[in-house]
Amino acid sequence: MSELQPMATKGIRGKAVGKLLTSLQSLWGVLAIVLLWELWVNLSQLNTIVMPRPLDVVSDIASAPGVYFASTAQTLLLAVVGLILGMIIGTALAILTWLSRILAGLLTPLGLIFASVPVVALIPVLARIFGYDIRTVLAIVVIISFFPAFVFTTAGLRAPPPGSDDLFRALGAPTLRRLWLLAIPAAVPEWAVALRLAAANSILAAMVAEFLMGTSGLGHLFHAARADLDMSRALGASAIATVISVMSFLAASRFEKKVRQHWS
Amino acid sequence: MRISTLAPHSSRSSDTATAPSIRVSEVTKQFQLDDGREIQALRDMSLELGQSEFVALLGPSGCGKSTILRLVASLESPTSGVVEVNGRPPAELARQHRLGVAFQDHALLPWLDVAANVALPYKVAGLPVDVKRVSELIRLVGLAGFERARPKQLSGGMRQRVAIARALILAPDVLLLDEPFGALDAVTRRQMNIELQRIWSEQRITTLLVTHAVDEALFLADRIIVLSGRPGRVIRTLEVPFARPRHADIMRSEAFHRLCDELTDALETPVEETL
Amino acid sequence: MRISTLAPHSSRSSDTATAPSIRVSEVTKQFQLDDGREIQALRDMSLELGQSEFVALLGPSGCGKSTILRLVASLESPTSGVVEVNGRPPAELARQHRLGVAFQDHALLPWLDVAANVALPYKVAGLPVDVKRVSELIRLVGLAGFERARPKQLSGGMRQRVAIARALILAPDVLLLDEPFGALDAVTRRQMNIELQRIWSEQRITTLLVTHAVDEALFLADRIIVLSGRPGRVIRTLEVPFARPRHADIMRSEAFHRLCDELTDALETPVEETL
Amino acid sequence: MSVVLSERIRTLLLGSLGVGIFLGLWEVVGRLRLLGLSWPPLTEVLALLGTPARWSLFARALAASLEALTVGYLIGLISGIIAAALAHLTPSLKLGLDRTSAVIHAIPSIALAPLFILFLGRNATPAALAALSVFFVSYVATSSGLGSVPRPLQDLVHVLGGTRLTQFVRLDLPAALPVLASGMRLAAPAALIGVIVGEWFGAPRGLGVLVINAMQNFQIPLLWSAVLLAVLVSLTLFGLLGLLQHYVARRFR
Amino acid sequence: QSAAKVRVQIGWIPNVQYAGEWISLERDLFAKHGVSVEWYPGGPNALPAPVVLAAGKADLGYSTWFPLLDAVAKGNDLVMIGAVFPKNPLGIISLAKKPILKPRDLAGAKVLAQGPNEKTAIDATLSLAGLPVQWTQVPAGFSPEPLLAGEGDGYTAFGVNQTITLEQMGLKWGKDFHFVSFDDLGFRTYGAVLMTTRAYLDRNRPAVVGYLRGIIQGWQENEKDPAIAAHLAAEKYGADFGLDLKQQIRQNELQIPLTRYDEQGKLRLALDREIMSGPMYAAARATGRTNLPDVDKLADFTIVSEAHQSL
Ligand SMILES: Nc1ncnc2c1ncn2[C@@H]1O[C@H](COP(=O)(O)OP(=O)(O)OP(=O)(O)O)[C@@H](O)[C@H]1O
Ligand SMILES: Nc1ncnc2c1ncn2[C@@H]1O[C@H](COP(=O)(O)OP(=O)(O)OP(=O)(O)O)[C@@H](O)[C@H]1O
Ligand SMILES: O=C([O-])O
Ligand SMILES: [Mg+2]
Ligand SMILES: [Mg+2]
Repeated sequence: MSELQPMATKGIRGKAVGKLLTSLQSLWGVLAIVLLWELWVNLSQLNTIVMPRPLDVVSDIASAPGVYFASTAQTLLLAVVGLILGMIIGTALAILTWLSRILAGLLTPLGLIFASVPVVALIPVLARIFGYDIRTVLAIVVIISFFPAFVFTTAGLRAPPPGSDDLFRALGAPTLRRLWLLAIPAAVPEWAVALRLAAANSILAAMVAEFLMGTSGLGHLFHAARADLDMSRALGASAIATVISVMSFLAASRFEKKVRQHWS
Repeated sequence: MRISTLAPHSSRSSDTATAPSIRVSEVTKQFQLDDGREIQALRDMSLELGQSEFVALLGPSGCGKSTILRLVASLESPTSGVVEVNGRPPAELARQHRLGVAFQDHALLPWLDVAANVALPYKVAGLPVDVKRVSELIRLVGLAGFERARPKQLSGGMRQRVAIARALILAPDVLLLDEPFGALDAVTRRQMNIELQRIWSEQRITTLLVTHAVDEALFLADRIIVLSGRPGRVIRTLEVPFARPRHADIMRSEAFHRLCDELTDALETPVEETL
Repeated sequence: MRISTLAPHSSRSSDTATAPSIRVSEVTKQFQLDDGREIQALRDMSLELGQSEFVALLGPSGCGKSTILRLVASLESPTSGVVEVNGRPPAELARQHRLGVAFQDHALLPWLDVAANVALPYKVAGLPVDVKRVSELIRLVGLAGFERARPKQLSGGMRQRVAIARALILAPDVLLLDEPFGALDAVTRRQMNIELQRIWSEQRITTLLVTHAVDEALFLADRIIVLSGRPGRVIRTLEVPFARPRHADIMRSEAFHRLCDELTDALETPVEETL
Repeated sequence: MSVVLSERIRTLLLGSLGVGIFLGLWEVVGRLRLLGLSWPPLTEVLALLGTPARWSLFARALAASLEALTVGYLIGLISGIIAAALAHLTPSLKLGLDRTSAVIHAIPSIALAPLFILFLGRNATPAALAALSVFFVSYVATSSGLGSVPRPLQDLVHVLGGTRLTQFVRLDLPAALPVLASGMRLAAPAALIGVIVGEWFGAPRGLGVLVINAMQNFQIPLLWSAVLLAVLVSLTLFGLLGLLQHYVARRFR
Repeated sequence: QSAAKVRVQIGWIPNVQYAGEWISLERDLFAKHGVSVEWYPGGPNALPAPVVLAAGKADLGYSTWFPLLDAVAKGNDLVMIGAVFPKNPLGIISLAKKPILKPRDLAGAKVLAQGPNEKTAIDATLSLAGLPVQWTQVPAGFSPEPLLAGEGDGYTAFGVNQTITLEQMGLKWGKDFHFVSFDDLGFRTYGAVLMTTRAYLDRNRPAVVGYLRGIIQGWQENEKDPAIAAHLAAEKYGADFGLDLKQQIRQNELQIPLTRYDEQGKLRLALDREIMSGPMYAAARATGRTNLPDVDKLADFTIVSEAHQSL
């Protein structure tokens, strides 16, 4: 309290300055990157088809908000739907393996194998299977989100707090109640880690997939702009994906932190 | 609010005729360590608890006290020998939700608050939660006002008390307590002893208590069993002579102090540990 | 092997003239909880320890005993009031590696084995490890043979004993012990008490001990300070009348039992806790 | 003894059965052309991989990707650890470094790859992208590991008169190792993805080069062979680093 | 006298499409003309040559024609100096039961098309033919399977690539399937356009001429035996790309007629001012490109003839 008081008495201007300072403290790295970019383009006299300046990118976004919005909406939708589906399927499968030792035996090594697969490298293969459209993009995002959900939820279900497993056995808990009252709640923090990993990656995976074989969305916008040597637009699409990805990451991190606080 | 107002658990009244007794007969228990070596925790251990008897186990660290409790709770099975509760395998008792346990690690669920932790056995048994009984037991263990607190916000002693309330909530037929008061300060411990004494006197739950405190065992138990170092064997049995109901004052009596010293002597073994 | 063969720590002999005394003067300590509420752990607390004095602190859970130790260890600073060790800020003592502590949670480094944990203070102080002294202290706390074991392979009581050995390894000027024997069974605890007594008698380290066990306090301390519930205030001070060296037998004497009962009375306060 | 053993055998059997079923399904789907020409039978892919005439092609691709992977992995790992240590020792830098690493991680690799090709060269790009992925994972893992030292241990070193550096060396670093080891494991597939995407943008050789060209030229068995090799590389690293993780977790927790 | 070093960015992976390059390199034809060539592979996602030139990372480059136009429109001082394919091999494959051979066949058709460039080409082809721009794009990759499965009437492809895939699947060209190039449909472009920067050309004209001499000779040699360059591509210059030798031989057979200028009465690689300012500029306008530079600013028509003179 005593440490907070001087801050409060500084009033609105003090607050504003404080806010500026905190955001500077967190954003200096990003500012430095943008500044270096600007300096570098200026000093090496780079052509816009090679590398535009940061301001060119911003003004391109401002000049065609409709185009950006449509692509962003499309990619975001795919990323979100894919993320949700992937998390649901991964979680459900983890629960199934918890329930059945046979299923667990069958699926755990496969899960490990697939968790180590560089999924993005599979996009060309998956495109052949699902088709060259948003179904494949969706499939990629689902798979990208599925693996962490499966791996982390499986681990979480199997790590209840010390002693609680014995407690439930002594209390005579039937399997389903042990699942519902113990294993699932115990898995929530690990599940949140999976969400954090998947949330940041889903939009990026969607974009790579759209880039390679999509017909719409930010990845396609990037692809088409590059084909037209319109680097401002290509980087504009990337910048939007970056912002969304960072925001998802931060939001998911905050969620995870909250869960951890509540769960410890 | 006294515990006497707590209605006995519904499933109980019909079972009075079959109230259990515990029989551990010629039990040997070996554990295998990761490196393949075997540890014999118990050898040819036999003990019996009659209906509604309160027995305390005393013994040096590592002599197998917790193992006995875990055998009765059906959490371990004996390498050889038999464990029965009321003539049936102990797993049946657990399955019927008629067992109350409070173990060394309190095993509270960190995501539940105090009230929900105490109410957990209802949920596990698929019974509706008796909210009134939950709050009465919380008050009884001195935690009124902490219903909404979560385990990490409690001190170690407070957590143990939550575990005790949880062990009692379903008015079980058999109560297994493993060092339930280890983390409490002397005063709180004594008060908890007094409360437990009163609850037990009213419900006469068959109880097996592991403790390191000689005075606690003397104050609470009908019978005290002293075990040797590992592998645990019974080296002494003491019928506690104090009449019930027992008042806290007996702990200051000459006889009490004398029995204390006597049991302490029986326990005395070298401190040196070996692998 | 007896502790008397242990050479006092080199840095000490020159300091004998300035052997410290502890002064806690009018100290108030407030903590802020996450939700903004304030907790007053200590209010206007004063106490003093003379050179080479052994003082035990008794008091109900949450009354601020650990907080006092943490203030003396410079792990907290008082909200108001002064804490001094030998007339200097307590942080200086820590910086000079002249402080020995064993806290409630034994705080062993999980990746070091028993010997390395005990030897840690040497490393932190940048001194060469006295291997012989390390193994002597390990034997003293009854853990010979466990030098290579890592903390997770030890029982709770064994871990506490490692922490005690570590607290003593540099032959500190001031020893702060917070419930050092809480996880031990009665017998081991008594034996550890006897060892600590002997070590102390030989080195006369100024010692502040927090304990829940009245008999332990009586057996070990020159003076016992009883604190009230939170915020902690001194409600009783007892000069322990037993002459040193004390033999374990005194614990069975009439006088001992009487003082025990008396201190227990002084401690008696309602178990009810409030936020 | 026998209980433990039979449990292990059971797990092994079920696991092999699971993998076997998967491989069998792959073969059947390929034989019956259930997913079209794009999904060849496993035996066809293995046959191509087993063709001695193709071995030098696969060997060169594998060597190029592995070299990029190793270089990128090591650079990313070391810089991630250094950055996390810096953030840990200089709290005023921490928030900014956290954000910056998150942002760097969030820049789509398809946007970075062309730039890297131009300014780092086509040979260095796969390693550079791998390094970025690994940097992020190891930064996050090391940071959380360094911050995971329980308060009582910190207090202990303080009371013993330890300096900030003592605390870092004796406490923070060892405590961070288990988390770092799991991070290192997760970083392996991430690094391989970086290498492959980097190779897609004009590298002279590598598994990613094979993948993208086989895709464009409808060389289906070649495409699957390259993917299978990539998966094997990833799986091997994942497994080896899993052993490391296991060892570190046992040793330092 | 040491050879002038020329850095060349090719427009695709090092396959037989650059047959002239490989033969010249293999037979030291460049060295004979005083240049030493360092070449860089392109590929599906690689940077287009105009960007590499603008960044100063190459001296000469091959790409399709529109990126060059776009780069010049953005103020880059690039010059076009030649083209390997006077007729672009990009076109449409269709099946016998519903062939696409004329622009009118495209109207209202369902076409499997890979990306934005292919879409633009079809739009422009229809509008150049005065037809309504009405057709359905079905997204596709590089597999002809959807065409065979009837998911579209046509499939955008290279006459020297996917056609071979169909042949390998046992289909007969002209009987089971047809191919028509966009050029034949009236959408004229060059393929594999050779370019450099004006500044480089001004300072290093002899080197550029030397390179052209080497490459022209290489392509001439290629006419004699399509297998030679195919072997070089699959086994040496493109050895890391997993090329299929038989496919490369067939591709070279198919592409050789497309690289012939003598059919049009022109020198190999030579640009045609009339075709550029006429049908090609019309095609560019049909794609929506408006800011087209003067043909003589865009292209240097003198270099290829200079190269041929002393051969
Ligand atoms: N799961 C196990 N695996 C291996 N050894 C075990 C296991 N459980 C118990 N033991 C060993 O069996 C012996 C008895 O253990 P137990 O926990 O019953 O002792 P205890 O009497 O309860 O001791 P304490 O008073 O310290 O709680 C110990 O030596 C212990 O190391
Ligand atoms: N860091 C902290 N933040 C908030 N409150 C604290 C903190 N440390 C101690 N307290 C509070 O201060 C009071 C005194 O705590 P302290 O740990 O000193 O008690 P104690 O006497 O040692 O109790 P015990 O016998 O249970 O160990 C308690 O109410 C505790 O909740
Ligand atoms: O882009 C071409 O070089 O054809
Ligand atoms: Mg035990
Ligand atoms: Mg305390």
